[in-house]
Amino acid sequence: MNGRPEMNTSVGGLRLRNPVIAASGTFGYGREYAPYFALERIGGLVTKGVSLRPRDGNKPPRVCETSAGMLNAIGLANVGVEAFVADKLPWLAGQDTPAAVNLYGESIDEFVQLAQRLDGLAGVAALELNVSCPNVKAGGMAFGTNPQAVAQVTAAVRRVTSLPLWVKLTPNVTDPVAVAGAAMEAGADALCLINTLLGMAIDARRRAPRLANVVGGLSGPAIKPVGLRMVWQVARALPGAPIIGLGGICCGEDAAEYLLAGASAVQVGTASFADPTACARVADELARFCAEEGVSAVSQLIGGLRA
Amino acid sequence: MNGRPEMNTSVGGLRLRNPVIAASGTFGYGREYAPYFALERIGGLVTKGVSLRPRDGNKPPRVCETSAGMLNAIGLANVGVEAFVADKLPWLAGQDTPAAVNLYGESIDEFVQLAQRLDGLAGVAALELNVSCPNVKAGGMAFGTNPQAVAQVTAAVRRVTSLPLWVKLTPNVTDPVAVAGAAMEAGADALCLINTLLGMAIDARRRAPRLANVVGGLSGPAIKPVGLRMVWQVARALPGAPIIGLGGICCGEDAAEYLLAGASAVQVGTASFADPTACARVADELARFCAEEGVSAVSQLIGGLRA
Amino acid sequence: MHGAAIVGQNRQLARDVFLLSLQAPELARAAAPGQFLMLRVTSGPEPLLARPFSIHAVEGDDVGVLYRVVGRGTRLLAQATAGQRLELWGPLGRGFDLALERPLLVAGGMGIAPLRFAAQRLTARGARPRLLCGLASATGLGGLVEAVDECLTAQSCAVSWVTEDGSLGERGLVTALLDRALEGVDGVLCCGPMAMLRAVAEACGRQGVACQVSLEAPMACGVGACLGCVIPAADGGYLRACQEGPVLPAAAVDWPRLA
Amino acid sequence: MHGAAIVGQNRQLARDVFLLSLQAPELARAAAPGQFLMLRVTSGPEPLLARPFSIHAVEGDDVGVLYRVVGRGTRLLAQATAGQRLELWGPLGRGFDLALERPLLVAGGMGIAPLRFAAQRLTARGARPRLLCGLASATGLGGLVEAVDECLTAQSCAVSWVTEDGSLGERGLVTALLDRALEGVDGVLCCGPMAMLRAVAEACGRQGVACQVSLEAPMACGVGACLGCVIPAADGGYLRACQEGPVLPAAAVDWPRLA
Ligand SMILES: Cc1cc2nc3c(=O)[nH]c(=O)nc-3n(C[C@H](O)[C@H](O)[C@H](O)COP(=O)(O)OP(=O)(O)OC[C@H]3O[C@@H](n4cnc5c(N)ncnc54)[C@H](O)[C@@H]3O)c2cc1C
Ligand SMILES: Cc1cc2nc3c(=O)[nH]c(=O)nc-3n(C[C@H](O)[C@H](O)[C@H](O)COP(=O)(O)OP(=O)(O)OC[C@H]3O[C@@H](n4cnc5c(N)ncnc54)[C@H](O)[C@@H]3O)c2cc1C
Ligand SMILES: Cc1cc2nc3c(=O)[nH]c(=O)nc-3n(C[C@H](O)[C@H](O)[C@H](O)COP(=O)(O)O)c2cc1C
Ligand SMILES: Cc1cc2nc3c(=O)[nH]c(=O)nc-3n(C[C@H](O)[C@H](O)[C@H](O)COP(=O)(O)O)c2cc1C
Ligand code: FES
Ligand code: FES
Repeated sequence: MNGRPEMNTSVGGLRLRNPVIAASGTFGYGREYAPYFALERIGGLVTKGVSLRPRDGNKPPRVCETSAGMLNAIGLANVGVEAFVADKLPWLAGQDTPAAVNLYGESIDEFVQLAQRLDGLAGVAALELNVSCPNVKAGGMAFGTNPQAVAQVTAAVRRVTSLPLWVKLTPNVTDPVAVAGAAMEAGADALCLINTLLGMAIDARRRAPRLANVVGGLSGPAIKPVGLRMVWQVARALPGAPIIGLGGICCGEDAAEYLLAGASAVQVGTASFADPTACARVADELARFCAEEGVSAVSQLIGGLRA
Repeated sequence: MNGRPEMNTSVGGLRLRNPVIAASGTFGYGREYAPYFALERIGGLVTKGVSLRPRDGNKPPRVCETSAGMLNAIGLANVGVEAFVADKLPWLAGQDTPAAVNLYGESIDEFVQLAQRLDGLAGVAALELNVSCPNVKAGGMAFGTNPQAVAQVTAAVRRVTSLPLWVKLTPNVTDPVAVAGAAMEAGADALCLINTLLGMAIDARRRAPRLANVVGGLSGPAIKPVGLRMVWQVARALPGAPIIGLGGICCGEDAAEYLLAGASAVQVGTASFADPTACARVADELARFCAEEGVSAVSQLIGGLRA
Repeated sequence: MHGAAIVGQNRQLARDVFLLSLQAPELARAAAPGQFLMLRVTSGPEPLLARPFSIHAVEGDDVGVLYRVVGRGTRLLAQATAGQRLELWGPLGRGFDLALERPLLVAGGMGIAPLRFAAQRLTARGARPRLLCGLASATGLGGLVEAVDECLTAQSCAVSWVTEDGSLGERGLVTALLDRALEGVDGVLCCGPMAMLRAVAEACGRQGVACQVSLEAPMACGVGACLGCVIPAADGGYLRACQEGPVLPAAAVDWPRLA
Repeated sequence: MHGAAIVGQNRQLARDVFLLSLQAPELARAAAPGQFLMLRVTSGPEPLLARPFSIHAVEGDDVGVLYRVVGRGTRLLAQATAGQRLELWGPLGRGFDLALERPLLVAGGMGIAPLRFAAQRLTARGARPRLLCGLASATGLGGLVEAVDECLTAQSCAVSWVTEDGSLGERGLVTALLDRALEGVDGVLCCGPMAMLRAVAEACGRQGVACQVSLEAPMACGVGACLGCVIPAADGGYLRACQEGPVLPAAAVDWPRLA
């Protein structure tokens, strides 16, 4: 192959320089990773989940390591939408990388208010609805396991914003296709698959859970097979639904696997913790993968699995 | 602490020498591992899933490794119940270790016929209903995700056997408690949690799935947090329901974690592949754990989590 | 046996080919050519599964393993140093039937691994084996070629090399030389890439020479329990590479389904 | 900075205590006492996360890390050999405020790790620090004691040892000696087990001496992104150990909630 592969892609109403996006909750508000690489090297980023009011989050300990993975129960700690708009967004607006804002509400009304508050603000490239957080009592996964609830919240937000609307789904369901279909019909521009698996870790000597919240969300390489399966399942069942795939992506080949399974873009989460340059490295490695495989445009990988 | 800890336990109608049982599909018909340790060192074993007729299983490749885990899509290959009774059971009957027979039917009627065929035969210590296999088209997980279907098959088998009846549940559901409750109400003596998570692996260079069956069951250390969470969830919601915990157990401390979460016994699956003596080693290590922690009887660990 | 073996040496023969020797007396005593062992490449949990390797040689208490670095596990194995302990179990599976007088051993690349041990035992029992050994290219594999030449010549087993690029011996594919090489042969033992095995099996079939092939399949347990390693059988159904194999009569294999 | 550092040496000081030196010029230039680095203990995926370690010393281009083997990651780290490359990033977090003339440094066990670097910089800027160092027992820790004595004495920082079993210095707990030791002190820098930090903070509070504590918390990212490492704050909410900490004024911490 001659020349560098064309890396741009388009997903859920956004054109991206390349398909690698930093995932929510693992990239802070973007600025935390700016010392480690130029954010223009990646396709985009998603902020930590933002709620109407500031949230302290759960009691510590909030994180623990597991085999090839980790559990977290942060509890959606965040500065609240007003402080986000005042303190975080101006910096993001100055970056040459689109930022999606991950939203967390405890009710449909809260999601709507958040979307209204952010609509039209400089620096907000897309909204990602987090209806899949396993670490909060209200909202979160409670919404995300119920297709009707997902449809309602998606439709309600759809009505108040013209921003690209991504809906982030939980893997902790019997039938991901039902939830995905509900979100698409209600007006989602893209589906993000997957959030964390509900898990738990125990310190046998202390006879205590390792997380103060007892249960938490499992992420990292351990869950990659589950993420790939869900992306493939949903991509087959809903042809044409734009998908952003994530779960355990650590290198360019992992990203290529998600694209082949049917994702139009990917997000890199936990890998940033093990290597603060992970997102940029994955983007570079994906380009190299394309070059090595004679793929002239990365978009040719999307859904290209021979199965 | 003085003396060796008391290791026996009782679960779902069976008294066991110790709480460590070899899991189905990862221990053959028992004999495959007899060269590696004396089977009396473990509490019991579960056979590979047995169906009415012999099954060839899925096309290869059937297994592949993932981060801290593996995928399998064996497709319940087995010799069929008649060959099992003729060729495998006599040997098992001669062992001083109780064997549960894992049953797989494509319909309630097939489960019933299997139970009837095995009822009263020497060497069959318990029946384990596999309503959770992700690798077969009919039955398996299709049953296991539906509380009504699980209740029906459990009740139907309950009517035709007086053997201890264990029901093995899938983690691929939104609400494991609903399925677990349905199985208990329908007459299960114990619940086995968890079977494999539905997953997938892709060879990006060949653009092909790594398993001929495309999707398969994820097992091994990677899934331990999910197994622990489900055992804890079900144990809290259904106090008194005997639980056999499994998923990723590799050492004695892993086993202790499952007991603390609420299991009365555990099964060791994939670990046997990485170490053919794993089941016996886990039993020994669990005894050592008890001794070190001043626990005079292993049963004191059950449900002992401080949460 | 199952337990720890001590690494004697782990010698690099070519860029990605290593010869590992393990002090494993029990295994050495019990091993037969064509059998394999399961080797854990770390003491940690990653990678999770053991790797299958053919038994390449047995010298006294030492077992030799010839391996190529192809992925994560073999990359880790290449870092093993003398004195280190590695968990393993074996010997496993069914090996070659060595009741032959004038056998031809056909190796493709790393397929030499089990055949060297077969040659050793064959000459020891008075047979006169010959080895036909094919490589894509000998370039960079000098150490491997030398090691094979040396030990098989010492066992008075004649070795012929064939390379696709002509860098050593005749130029071409092993299978092109086969019809001639099969003359006077009372059995073939073959190990190498799938396409080669199949071509050799067909050539033997045409000439009515019994052919045994050593097959590879992804394995989880190595002991017949997981049913992961199956090979399509000529009479329908499947055979376990780790139990009924890895060596099978070519006629027992359903070659079209194997593709 | 983020990148690879070369292991200079990895010296065992006691049964489970090691002193690692890393060639990391950029890090060495930027580091301030009390800051930490994130270190990957393998190049593989297991364990997944990097481990936080205090910066123990800076000598030219070399950064020293003093660590105790407590689990999987530190066990692997103990196997690192000279010349090996390890991924790391740092310096991270907020260190000690060193604007003091007569500070008392209080260490419990491995709490010496960040305090040695603090002593180095304090004496360099003309302050006269003293170190009060507590151990459960000095038995088996001779190498550590010697290393601490040697380098702090060289920096004319007086060291007093306290051991619970009396095996070195005074017998008892650090905190029992504290009221006396605080005389004439214009600030305390403290690192050690949580219970000790709290007791030292209380003693300082009683005597009106400003106290800075270096805190530990399980960390995932080390850079302020994951919100995993939080410490309950005196004015409600939480502070990130990796960002607002690891060194915090004792008064900023909500000690009851920390238990
Ligand atoms: C009975 C038997 C005997 C064998 N004997 C030898 C031997 O003597 N010397 C030797 O070098 N190799 C031998 N192999 C192959 C060897 O087991 C694999 O090369 C090894 O498992 C790869 O491990 P890895 O972690 O390095 O590669 P992985 O990271 O697991 O995989 C890397 C690549 O190797 C391929 N691969 C993985 N497993 C196998 C396999 N079992 N067979 C073929 N390709 C595979 C994968 O598809 C992938 O492309 C044998 C295999 C079997 C089944
Ligand atoms: C800012 C900071 C600076 C540190 N500086 C040093 C230092 O200079 N020298 C040193 O030896 N250690 C230091 N630590 C602690 C060190 O990070 C842990 O000991 C290390 O991460 C354990 O890794 P492991 O894989 O060996 O243990 P794991 O297998 O992860 O855990 C083993 C045991 O250690 C405990 N543990 C794990 N992480 C931590 C932690 N962060 N803090 C306390 N206990 C933990 C676990 O609960 C478990 O009981 C520091 C920690 C922090 C947060
Ligand atoms: C510490 C942590 C915090 C997270 N916070 C959020 C969040 O606020 N909103 C959200 O939608 N997902 C959140 N996630 C989920 C990730 O975005 C991602 O879906 C998940 O971790 C799987 O991807 P990975 O395996 O690449 O990490 C969080 C994950 C982690 C590990
Ligand atoms: C190769 C393989 C075959 C299996 N076959 C069966 C089976 O026949 N019946 C069944 O109920 N579970 C089967 N299982 C699931 C295991 O019994 C177990 O539930 C699962 O692997 C999780 O435990 P582990 O992580 O300890 O392996 C199989 C698992 C593997 C890996
Ligand atoms: S490798 Fe498990 S049956 Fe052959
Ligand atoms: S370790 Fe991630 S925020 Fe502190």
